[in-house]
Amino acid sequence: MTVLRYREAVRAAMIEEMERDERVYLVGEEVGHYQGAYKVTEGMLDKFGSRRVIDAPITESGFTGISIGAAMVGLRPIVEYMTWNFSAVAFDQILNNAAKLRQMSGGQLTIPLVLRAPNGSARQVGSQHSHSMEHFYAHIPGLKVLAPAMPADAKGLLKSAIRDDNPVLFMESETLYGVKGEVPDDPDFIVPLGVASIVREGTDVSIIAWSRMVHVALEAAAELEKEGISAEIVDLRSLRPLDEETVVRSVTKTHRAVVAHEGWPYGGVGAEVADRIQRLAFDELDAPVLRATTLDVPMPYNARLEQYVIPQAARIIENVHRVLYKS
Amino acid sequence: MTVLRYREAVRAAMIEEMERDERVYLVGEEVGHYQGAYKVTEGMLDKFGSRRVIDAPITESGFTGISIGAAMVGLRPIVEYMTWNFSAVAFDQILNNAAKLRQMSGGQLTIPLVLRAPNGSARQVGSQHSHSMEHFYAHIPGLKVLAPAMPADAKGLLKSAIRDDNPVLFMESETLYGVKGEVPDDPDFIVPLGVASIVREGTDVSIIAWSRMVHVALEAAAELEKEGISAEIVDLRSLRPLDEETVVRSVTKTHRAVVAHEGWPYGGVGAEVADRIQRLAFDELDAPVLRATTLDVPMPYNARLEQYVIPQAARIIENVHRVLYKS
Amino acid sequence: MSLTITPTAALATVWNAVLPPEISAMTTLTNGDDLHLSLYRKMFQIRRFEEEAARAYAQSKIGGFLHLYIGQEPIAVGASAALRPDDYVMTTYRDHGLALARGMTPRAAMAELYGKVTGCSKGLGGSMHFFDKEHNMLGGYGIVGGHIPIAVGTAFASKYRGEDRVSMVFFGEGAVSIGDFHEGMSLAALWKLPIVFVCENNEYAMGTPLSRTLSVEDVSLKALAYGMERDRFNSEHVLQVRDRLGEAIARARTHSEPTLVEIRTYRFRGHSMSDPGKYRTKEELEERKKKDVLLRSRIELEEKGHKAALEAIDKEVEDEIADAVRFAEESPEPGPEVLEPTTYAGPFAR
Amino acid sequence: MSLTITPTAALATVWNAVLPPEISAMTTLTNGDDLHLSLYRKMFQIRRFEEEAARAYAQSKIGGFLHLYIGQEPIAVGASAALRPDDYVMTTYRDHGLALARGMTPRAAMAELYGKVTGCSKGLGGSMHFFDKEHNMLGGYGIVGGHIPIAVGTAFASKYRGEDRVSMVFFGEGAVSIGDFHEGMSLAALWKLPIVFVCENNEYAMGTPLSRTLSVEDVSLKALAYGMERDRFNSEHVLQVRDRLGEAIARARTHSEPTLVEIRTYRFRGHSMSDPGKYRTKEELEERKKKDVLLRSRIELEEKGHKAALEAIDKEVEDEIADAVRFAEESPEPGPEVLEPTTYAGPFAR
Ligand SMILES: Cc1ncc(C[n+]2csc(CCOP(=O)(O)OP(=O)(O)O)c2C)c(N)n1
Ligand SMILES: Cc1ncc(C[n+]2csc(CCOP(=O)(O)OP(=O)(O)O)c2C)c(N)n1
Ligand SMILES: [Mg+2]
Ligand SMILES: [Mg+2]
Repeated sequence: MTVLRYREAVRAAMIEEMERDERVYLVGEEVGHYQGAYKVTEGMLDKFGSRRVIDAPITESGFTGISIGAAMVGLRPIVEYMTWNFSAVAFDQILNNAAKLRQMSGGQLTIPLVLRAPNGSARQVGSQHSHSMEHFYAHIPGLKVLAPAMPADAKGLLKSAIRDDNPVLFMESETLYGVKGEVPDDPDFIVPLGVASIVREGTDVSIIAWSRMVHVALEAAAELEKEGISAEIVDLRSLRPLDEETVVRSVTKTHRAVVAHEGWPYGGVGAEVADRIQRLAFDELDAPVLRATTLDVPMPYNARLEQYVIPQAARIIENVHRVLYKS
Repeated sequence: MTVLRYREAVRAAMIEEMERDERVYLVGEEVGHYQGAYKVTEGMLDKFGSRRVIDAPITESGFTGISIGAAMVGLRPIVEYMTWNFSAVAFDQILNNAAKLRQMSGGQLTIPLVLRAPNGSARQVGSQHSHSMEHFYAHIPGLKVLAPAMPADAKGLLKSAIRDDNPVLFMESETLYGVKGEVPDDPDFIVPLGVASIVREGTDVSIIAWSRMVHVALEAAAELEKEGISAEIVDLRSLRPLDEETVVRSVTKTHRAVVAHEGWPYGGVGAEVADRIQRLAFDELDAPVLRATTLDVPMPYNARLEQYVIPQAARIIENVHRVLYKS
Repeated sequence: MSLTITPTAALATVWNAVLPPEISAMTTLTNGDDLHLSLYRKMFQIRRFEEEAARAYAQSKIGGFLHLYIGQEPIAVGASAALRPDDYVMTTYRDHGLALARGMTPRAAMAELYGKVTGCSKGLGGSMHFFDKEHNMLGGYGIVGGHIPIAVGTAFASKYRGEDRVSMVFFGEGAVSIGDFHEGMSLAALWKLPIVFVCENNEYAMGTPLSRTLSVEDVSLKALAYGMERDRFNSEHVLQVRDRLGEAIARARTHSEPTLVEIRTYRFRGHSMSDPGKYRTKEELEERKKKDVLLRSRIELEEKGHKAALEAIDKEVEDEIADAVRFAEESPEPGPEVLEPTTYAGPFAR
Repeated sequence: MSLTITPTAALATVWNAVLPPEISAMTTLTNGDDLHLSLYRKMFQIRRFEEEAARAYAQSKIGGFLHLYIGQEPIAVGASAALRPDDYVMTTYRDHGLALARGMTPRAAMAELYGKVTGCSKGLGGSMHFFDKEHNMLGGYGIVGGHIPIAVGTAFASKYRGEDRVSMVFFGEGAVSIGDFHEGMSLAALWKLPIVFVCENNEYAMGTPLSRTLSVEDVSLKALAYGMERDRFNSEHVLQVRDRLGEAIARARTHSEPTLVEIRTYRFRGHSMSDPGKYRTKEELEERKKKDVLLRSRIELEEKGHKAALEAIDKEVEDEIADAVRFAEESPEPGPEVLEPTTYAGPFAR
């Protein structure tokens, strides 16, 4: 075990897998000479050279397509977008090629591809740079989508993603990069896809979250504890596949659920989780499933308004009160 | 009242609004000389000339962006995509410009823009051409999304969309274009956005649907009636804004709900509707909300498999039985 | 067999008007008749395959879209003759010709059109999505331009691995305005990747003539913006196509340098089966049909005394296609069990 | 005031090496000193505005990204001098210079950076999204290349209406590889729209030098692929920029024809405030700073005897910027009530 920051855990996963497998390479804007826009890839160009750590021009659709093509013939690319926002210009490649090539070819092809980048709000970067893109991508069969909250999960899941034979979208967070945690050194340590983790046990309400919001949920739970409310926190880690068993088990215990996530309220992963709970644990629910989300507007630049729009511990607490009929 | 086909109703709306307002024009692939890939725009080039009915090269991102720019300075463009599938290459323009310009400019700008095209499955056109794109777009604040099932609604809603000062995405369906219905001739006839319609009254279960699936739901309801089950059908027509009052009122009467739609099950509009029902009508529900959707795989070409993947009346009936605990 | 032969000496006149002489000057065809016969056979197989496909479509045995390659056969066949079997090829939805040219069996191709599980893509892809990994035919794609970066990616992989494979990607002149064409070209030029971009300029994108699509008629000029080599010629002879593409392939294989090649051609059918093709006159179409390169080859070979060989080919191909149709008719359909394993490799992710 | 003046005669040497003589030959500056003084004043205002913005950023009074235009001022200012007030302009996230050059008040600009409701975009946009409808500054955009079709759309609207307005869109050399650049150029050329595409080639896209981004160094050559007119020059003097862009503007206004103009320039600061700029040497930076066009104008005007006028400008601009900072500091923040009406015009759609 070593204490690593989230960004270092991501880097460690890439380095270990690139050392293990010559077919793995990294491509993206500023990943090489610049050492990564958020320094996630620091030192990797020196270590692996410009054949395997490739600086790309601003052509997200182009280098996504190229990586799909390379994966189709046996390489195992890791694509870094500067942020997930910029994947919007590569949306068609992800939807129509990454997710479809296996099917269109009747199963002849596999696309072992990892797309990774920071996701969600950063700090005051405005409406074009603050999207939570998992809500678009988790909808699409053929893709897998991961969003770990903890450094160890970041490492273990990214290693699984790189070894996976499908396109896996890996959602990091600029505001998580500095978070520290114990991370196993064992190069064989991986975290399997599709397994949620209970990061806090509780009895009164289940809070289901992922990525940065797990930490906000922990904050909320600490507050709630002061009021005598015991919250269980389910960190989904993997959004597709989604570990509905763990979610249902938790709700079966607590009988109440709040889904807490960044991203707009209409549809998306949050609605899916709420729908699965009401469908699979209907008779266990003592209150409707509620959601604490980003408000339904584009992200404002102003710092205070941004904080108002992003879901905070207070918004989670408020929803917990409502499912406990305490408001 | 005149009996029109769905495609004629769409055309009538465009013609009336273009006659009414010189700022309205139409752009898209094959909309002019070819008379429309699905003949929706037949005769319009002759009527309005090549200044207002514009054939575009295959540049969806380009002509979407151009139309956003033109709307920003006061024109009122109608963009036709050959199908909604091809909007995927314009995804960034829709997400980051159409939906954001008003906000980024602090409200200085308005974007009166209509994007329209057939959506959802056609017949055996395969996985890249069968997307139900409303599930991506309804998520985004700043956009409005419509999906009428009936010719009169197609006309009335499209007219409202053209007069609206926001970007409105209008979802038609290749398999609906031939459907006939009574359509008001009055050029002042419009259907307001955000108002669902009860297309069939019933007491035992609410089926919530939109676009082509309304017709499938009607089929299912006729079958169910034979078994003595009375189904009410809510045609949402407008997905964003979504008329949750009408949905809740119906469920408050029937106590059971099935959402029937094309498109994959993970997230999307269907999950949103299910979530709103469980949240807003929790105490009224006698069973979980269920969904009859496209199966969670890319669309196969084979005709029988395609029919198996697309939601049919049988899948709706099965889910109705389940919410009535009759299976 | 619906192919009618109208012997005529004066071919290739319209064509030559289009191009400056230095570029249209035809490569000398120093190759043996055996090769020509075998390429003729392949072109003829494609033609007959598609004629039967059109018939089956009219009988509703084939659904969805069906885009015929009739008229453009010398391109796929000439290209395949210039490529090595381990080279990668990719194209658009108009993909039957390339698939057959690369070696896909008519059975696997016809069964795919019929949506049968014995089809090249298990009946899941249909006409637009022919894939044949064994023959490095890496697909027919439905989104205009989207496959261009994919193809560049296969060239990237070859260079990454230090292999001397070449990639070749085909697309229409309608595709050159779209973003992915530009991004694919930009990156291939910047990273010096072993790829040949082949624009099959058949003058129409659905119903839109080139003049309403492009501000510059010469598509090959796009190469200048990327500092890329270019070539441009009319498809006049299958061996000429082979030779001209051979130069670009050699450049890719030897120097790892990309080339943009524009080949002027013409499709004799509508854009797809549902297109009545009203945007062009009957005269234009008849004029172009007189220049059918397939016919030209047949006449040339006949004049060279290969009548018997051609008749043998006729018979073989007819049998092959009839067999393919029978095979497709008799093959089983895919069942629901194919859906999940073709969505994900390994466990399904829900 | 942090602007230090180092009088030096030998400017413009590095520059001239880059270009063929016929293209770098400087337009004769036949314009009066009054105009030059007023353009100098605008450049100086932008410089001082951004220096103060950088200071406020260091004090965490400004958040998010802050991309400074320092070094590139003659482009926005020269362009604005060549345009009419009713012409449309759009640019990237590096947008303060263009906004001020077009007439946005330093108050509205600084308040936007401070996230105040008195800012040009009510504090919702921040540094990257300056908009000023009154001055037809139609925005700063955050997605590389995405604003190019938008700008083409404004030109489309002018032509549709039969107006003689011109649109001008600015972007970096990093943007020319992306799809939307290509699509915007393609459509502007095909439809002959009154627009000027201005590539501000500052040699770096974040930390990536042009050589790792483009296979052809001369960005203006991209115009050939579209049959578009082109121009290319070093930014050496604000009046030269005005004159050269004036030609392209005239072509757009009179003939409704687009032009691609590449202007070589240099940014003296990092890509944004968070970029330490390690990818270039101190020497390179110092060398370039010696060629600062702003300084050059000051020296020229001083030599022509306008010392008093310059001192008056110094004082006025200092007051203006100090006033803008004060205004920004004192202005109220936007409240939650601004969110819904800026998301939708009319009723909210939930
Ligand atoms: C992005 C996108 N837009 C539109 C379409 C619809 N479409 C299919 S083929 C085609 C015309 C293509 O013409 P061209 O590139 O010249 O190829 P050809 O069909 O002539 O071989 C169009 C518009 C599509 N498939 N993808
Ligand atoms: C589509 C997209 N990809 C990546 C980015 C991140 N990004 C912002 S600016 C920039 C560099 C742009 O360089 P250039 O076009 O030369 O403009 P300059 O900053 O030099 O003015 C990058 C990569 C983005 N904003 N949009
Ligand atoms: Mg064509
Ligand atoms: Mg730059």
